[in-house]
Amino acid sequence: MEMTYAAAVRYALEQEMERDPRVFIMGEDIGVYGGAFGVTMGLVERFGKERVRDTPIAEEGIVGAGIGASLVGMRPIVEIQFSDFIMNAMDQVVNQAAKIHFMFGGRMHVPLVIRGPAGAGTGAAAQHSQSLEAWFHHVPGLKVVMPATPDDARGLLLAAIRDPNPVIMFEHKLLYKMKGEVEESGEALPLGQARIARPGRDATLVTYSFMVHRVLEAATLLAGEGWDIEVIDLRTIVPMDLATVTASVGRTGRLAVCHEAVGRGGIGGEIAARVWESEAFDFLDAPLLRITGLDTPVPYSPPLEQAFMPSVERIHDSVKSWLTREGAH
Amino acid sequence: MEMTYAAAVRYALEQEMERDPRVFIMGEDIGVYGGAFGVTMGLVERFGKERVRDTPIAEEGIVGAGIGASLVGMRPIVEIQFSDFIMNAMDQVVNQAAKIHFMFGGRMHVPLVIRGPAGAGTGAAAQHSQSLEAWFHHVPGLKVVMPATPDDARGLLLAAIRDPNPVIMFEHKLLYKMKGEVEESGEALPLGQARIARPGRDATLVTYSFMVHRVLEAATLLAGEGWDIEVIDLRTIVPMDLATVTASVGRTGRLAVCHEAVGRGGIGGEIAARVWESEAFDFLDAPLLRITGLDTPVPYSPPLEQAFMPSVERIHDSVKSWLTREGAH
Amino acid sequence: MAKPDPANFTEEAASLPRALDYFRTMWRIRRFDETIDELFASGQVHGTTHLYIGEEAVAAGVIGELQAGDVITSTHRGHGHNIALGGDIRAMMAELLGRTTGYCAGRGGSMHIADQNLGNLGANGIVAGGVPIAVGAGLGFHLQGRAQVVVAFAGDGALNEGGFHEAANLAAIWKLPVVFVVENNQYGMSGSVHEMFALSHLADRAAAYGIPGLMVDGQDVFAVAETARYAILKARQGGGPSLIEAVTYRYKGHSKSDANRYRTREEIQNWRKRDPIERVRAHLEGEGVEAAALDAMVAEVRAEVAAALRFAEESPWPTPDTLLDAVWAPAEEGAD
Amino acid sequence: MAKPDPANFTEEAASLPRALDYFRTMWRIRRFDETIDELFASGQVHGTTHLYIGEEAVAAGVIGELQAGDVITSTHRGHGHNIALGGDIRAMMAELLGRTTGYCAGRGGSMHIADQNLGNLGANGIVAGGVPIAVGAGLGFHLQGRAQVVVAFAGDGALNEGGFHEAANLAAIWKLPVVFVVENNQYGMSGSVHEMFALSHLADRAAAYGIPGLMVDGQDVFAVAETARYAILKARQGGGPSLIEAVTYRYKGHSKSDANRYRTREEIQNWRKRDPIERVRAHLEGEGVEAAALDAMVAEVRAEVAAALRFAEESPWPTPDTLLDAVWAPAEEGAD
Ligand SMILES: Cc1ncc(C[n+]2csc(CCOP(=O)(O)OP(=O)(O)O)c2C)c(N)n1
Ligand SMILES: Cc1ncc(C[n+]2csc(CCOP(=O)(O)OP(=O)(O)O)c2C)c(N)n1
Ligand SMILES: [Mg+2]
Ligand SMILES: [Mg+2]
Repeated sequence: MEMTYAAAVRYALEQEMERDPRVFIMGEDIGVYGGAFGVTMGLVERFGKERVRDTPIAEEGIVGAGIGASLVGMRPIVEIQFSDFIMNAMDQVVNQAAKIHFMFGGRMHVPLVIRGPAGAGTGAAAQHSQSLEAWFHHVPGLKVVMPATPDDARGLLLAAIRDPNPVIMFEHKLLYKMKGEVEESGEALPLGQARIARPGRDATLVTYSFMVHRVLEAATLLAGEGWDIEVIDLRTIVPMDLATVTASVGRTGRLAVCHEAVGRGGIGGEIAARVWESEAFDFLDAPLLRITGLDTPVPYSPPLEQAFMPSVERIHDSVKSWLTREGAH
Repeated sequence: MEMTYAAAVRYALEQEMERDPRVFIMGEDIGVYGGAFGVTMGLVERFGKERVRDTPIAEEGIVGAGIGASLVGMRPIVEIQFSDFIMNAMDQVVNQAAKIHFMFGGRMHVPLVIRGPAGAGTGAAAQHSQSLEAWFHHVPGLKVVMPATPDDARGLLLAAIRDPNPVIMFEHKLLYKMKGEVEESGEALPLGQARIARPGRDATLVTYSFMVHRVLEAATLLAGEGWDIEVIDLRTIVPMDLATVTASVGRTGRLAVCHEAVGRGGIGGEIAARVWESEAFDFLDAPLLRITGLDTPVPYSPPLEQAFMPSVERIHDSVKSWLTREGAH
Repeated sequence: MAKPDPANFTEEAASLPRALDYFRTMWRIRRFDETIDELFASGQVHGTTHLYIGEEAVAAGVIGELQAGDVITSTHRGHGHNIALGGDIRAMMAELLGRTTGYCAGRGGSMHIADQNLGNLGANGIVAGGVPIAVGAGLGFHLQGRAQVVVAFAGDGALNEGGFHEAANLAAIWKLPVVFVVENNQYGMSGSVHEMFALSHLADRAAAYGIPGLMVDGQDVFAVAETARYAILKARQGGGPSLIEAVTYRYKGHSKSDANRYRTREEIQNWRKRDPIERVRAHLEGEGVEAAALDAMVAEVRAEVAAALRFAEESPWPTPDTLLDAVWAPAEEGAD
Repeated sequence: MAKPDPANFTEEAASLPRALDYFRTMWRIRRFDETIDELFASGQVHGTTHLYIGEEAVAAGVIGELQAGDVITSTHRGHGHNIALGGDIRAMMAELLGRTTGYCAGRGGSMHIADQNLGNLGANGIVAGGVPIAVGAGLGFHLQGRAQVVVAFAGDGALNEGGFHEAANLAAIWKLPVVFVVENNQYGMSGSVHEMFALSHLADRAAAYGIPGLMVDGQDVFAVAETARYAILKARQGGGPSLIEAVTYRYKGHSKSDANRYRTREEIQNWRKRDPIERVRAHLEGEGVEAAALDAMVAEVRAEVAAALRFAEESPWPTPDTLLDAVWAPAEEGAD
């Protein structure tokens, strides 16, 4: 069935709320308002105000409440209106949710989902446009999911809800209106399985979330110019499907990473380190290429914001001059 | 003058409070109690309760108050009792302090220092033992300082206080009692200048903070076995002195990184990526080696906590088997 | 109308010159935000914005009581505060249009417009984000021995954030010169104060900090001014912080993308009947000011805002080449 | 003494069997923490710990009013709560000694001892960290339609954390079955309540949330129990949350490394005169219980704690090989 990414998230929420009475959602303005991006539109009418719960503006309180509810047998989903606001709940996410299972000796577990919109491109400026996944992948005990397509959003969200661990799902704002075919089976997709979004021989370009689409566009342009890029969509950041990445780099000899998050300290570094640590090292033919958000806060004005985010053009040009410089042909 | 690391931090605070009436300190229990690790002992007696200000347990409030005071011309230093608690102030640190200069078009600046103890090794367990520098180096607008010696603590803290930008200084708990020679000049050390703590030819081992000492010990052992390791102490994480690192790797052909923070998503990845991106790539002879904290929360029991942290033995053994495997000799 | 001559402070808020000032300031705020509303509606501006229309008496009434050197922290709904401070509406408009001539050189947009030279320490995209900063400014003034006051503007929704709580307590125990002005416009986005508080009056929160809680009709600029005058004077004289709940209403949606599903048309209509600008106008006419004179003032404001829009539209777009340098304050800022 | 037979609920807190229960429980808490104190003093345990000595009546009095299925969240000063719940002191001691037989298999230590099977959802190293979790448990019970109650223990210092504030408001607006028990032991580490609050009574904070604020002498276990009984019953019957301020005192330093520079010896001595265990003992003797019988009980407790220590000392150390697996809850936990 074709639907938008936002509708696919909603579809997964509906399916799981139907199936499992323990599941409920809470967040700011998720009821009649339908959420800042309309993701939960209509859910309160269907499931009522108890299970689709509008909250005060109190991120630490509501994430903590999600943890507590999960500890007494519920399956809470907490929406963070813009994922930037997760900072206000950082202690509950990192010192509590992520550590409870380990710290208390494995007796308790926290089946909590935290989800919210991430990323730039809507003119929302520095405090409403961040991509913060790198922080959370540095925190043992948290899983991090960043689907790029409607069906991945559906299937990975189902997996997140059913997972016994806390899972954070970042949904890029620019994906919400994107359409795609969505499975109706109600089956989850496994966490930790990357997808080769485009096979290729000349270089491996690892990416995830919204950038998958820009990278694919750039790869098409490059294909017209004779460069055959393999594009890997990670889909989940934690657990990360490194095997798919290293196998690909073993074939192509070249690694590029593209993400929207600030380059310094982004996921790109971790992927690079893992590949360099792996057997793929022996096959490396070229310097690493990272195409990322600038090392700045996200600016507001359209030309600045566009420059902040990797564009199809920037991706294309960076890859092309990288491959040319390295004489890949 | 010889003094402990804790005394050197205190010495810098005293010097700068003497010199600059705009400087003041606030934090939990920093007055008569002297701070959880005794760093501020005696300061309230000398400078009074106004400038050595005990606060309620309210990290978000006091970091925000530091920002506000800096905006009206003060030079606040906020102590976070254990740096883990910075999570409670994450919004003020990241959405406010780091972004204000940029976001408001460069008119305002936030000369704020946030400092506090980091790291494991004291049996303080998962919520009191973290090394979180990787988060902050991913945030444009924040400088991050992690001195390994008393004089670096002194000189870099002076630089931090005099810097017009927000600077975070993490002080490893196990360093506080370490002694060393400290300059009396009152001169700051520059931010962003690494130090070759031990020159060597066979491999470059980049590290910082407490791990500098363990790495140096391991390097001494390795030297006895015929391996000559170059040890680089980064001293500041942001700005990072990459030139020193790449030049060294260009000479040795091998990069290892050691930090106590959790490996996944740690600084090691960023360093690896930068080296691989650089001209040093052409000289790389071996897979990357990362020696880091485990990908777990910090455990409590001594044998577990010791296993979490890179030990001299683990560093020694990892480097040795890495070099042996790669046939560096 | 910011920083009025201290002489004004002996004057009744309802005196003729001040009432005329309010009228102009409130109209400037309204006309500015109406223009922004049109720009968004016609898709000429990207991003989002939060309009102050309906709440003008709060900013005008409170800020009219400040003196030179006093400061405020503002919110995501901050245009009105900056205009009441006397902010340059050309630079505001240019910022909204993302131009180099904007207050933030296009880097900030609607939620980050602030004129620091006039004492605005920042609008804020984070609910309650400015409140601890305000308290810190108050602490700075205290440490400097300066008799300046800080006003922290915050919405009703902001009261439920932990940051508000922590900051309010700091101000209370240290008796800092801070006035918390809670703009209770009945909703935090869609969340009604009736659902988000188990209190009839938000001013009652003040009791938690041992500070006075004052309630005022936020649609009556004279009442707002009198209340603010009291709290500001108290703060200036070392009497510590107060919390003012100004009961008000926003006519427009929360932001540009609000279908108003959480409230009724009647509710909005009823509040419009208590329009704060109309009330000042009625007062002025009662005092004998000619309707024509007032209309002329409004026309002037309209022209001024239209000119600001033209200025903004004619201003150049920023280029990305300066972005990386813009992250760090240069070393000379650190010199003393 | 946890989860007493519901029959007890018709019984006066001061009835003989309950008073004997309190006496034993409070002694178990004290003797346990005295032993820990000795272990730290002699350097046998690493890390830090926060002793509950002097505050025993609060845990004993409140937790004695809970029923099976009720839950609590605890704090960094949490040994007493877990013992009052009926926790296994052998597993507690083993955890403090970092052994495999400890509650957390040695992974957590002093600040993370909690018996989930008895309803302890966690001690917490983060001040106020457990309070939002408690409220979430209350929300869970509410959604499940279960008539269970949650007690959130918190120190006086915790009241100034934003997390406490946010959570208390959630409980209030949703009328959740949560009782906030503020253990006002006069200090948050070194910060005196007189300096950290501009309030005479912390219970007054309750007004900010529109919930009842009750004050009780935390050195009088009977009074604590009566107050808790009221608040717990109210919560169980759908009457919503309350906040109880239990006024108490810690005899020992904040943690193992406290030179007590922020308070006087006299102050400590004066509080010791109001010792909560001595008061129960006096009550029991007044009721005709033989001193010898009480001494025997104490001796029993001492032996029990000593045995727990031996058990812990003889237990094996954990090995690091299981650490990586311990991070993630296994998939079967997710099955339904
Ligand atoms: C920490 C945080 N949470 C949520 C938001 C999203 N948000 C922006 S404004 C707003 C409502 C604020 O309500 P209130 O404080 O009453 O101010 P008003 O908009 O009514 O002026 C919300 C939820 C935010 N910007 N920051
Ligand atoms: C968020 C946070 N800030 C600071 C600390 C350090 N700390 C631990 S206990 C404590 C004092 C807590 O005081 P209170 O809540 O009154 O509890 P008490 O120790 O008196 O029982 C402090 C400051 C912490 N653990 N967590
Ligand atoms: Mg509002
Ligand atoms: Mg206390």
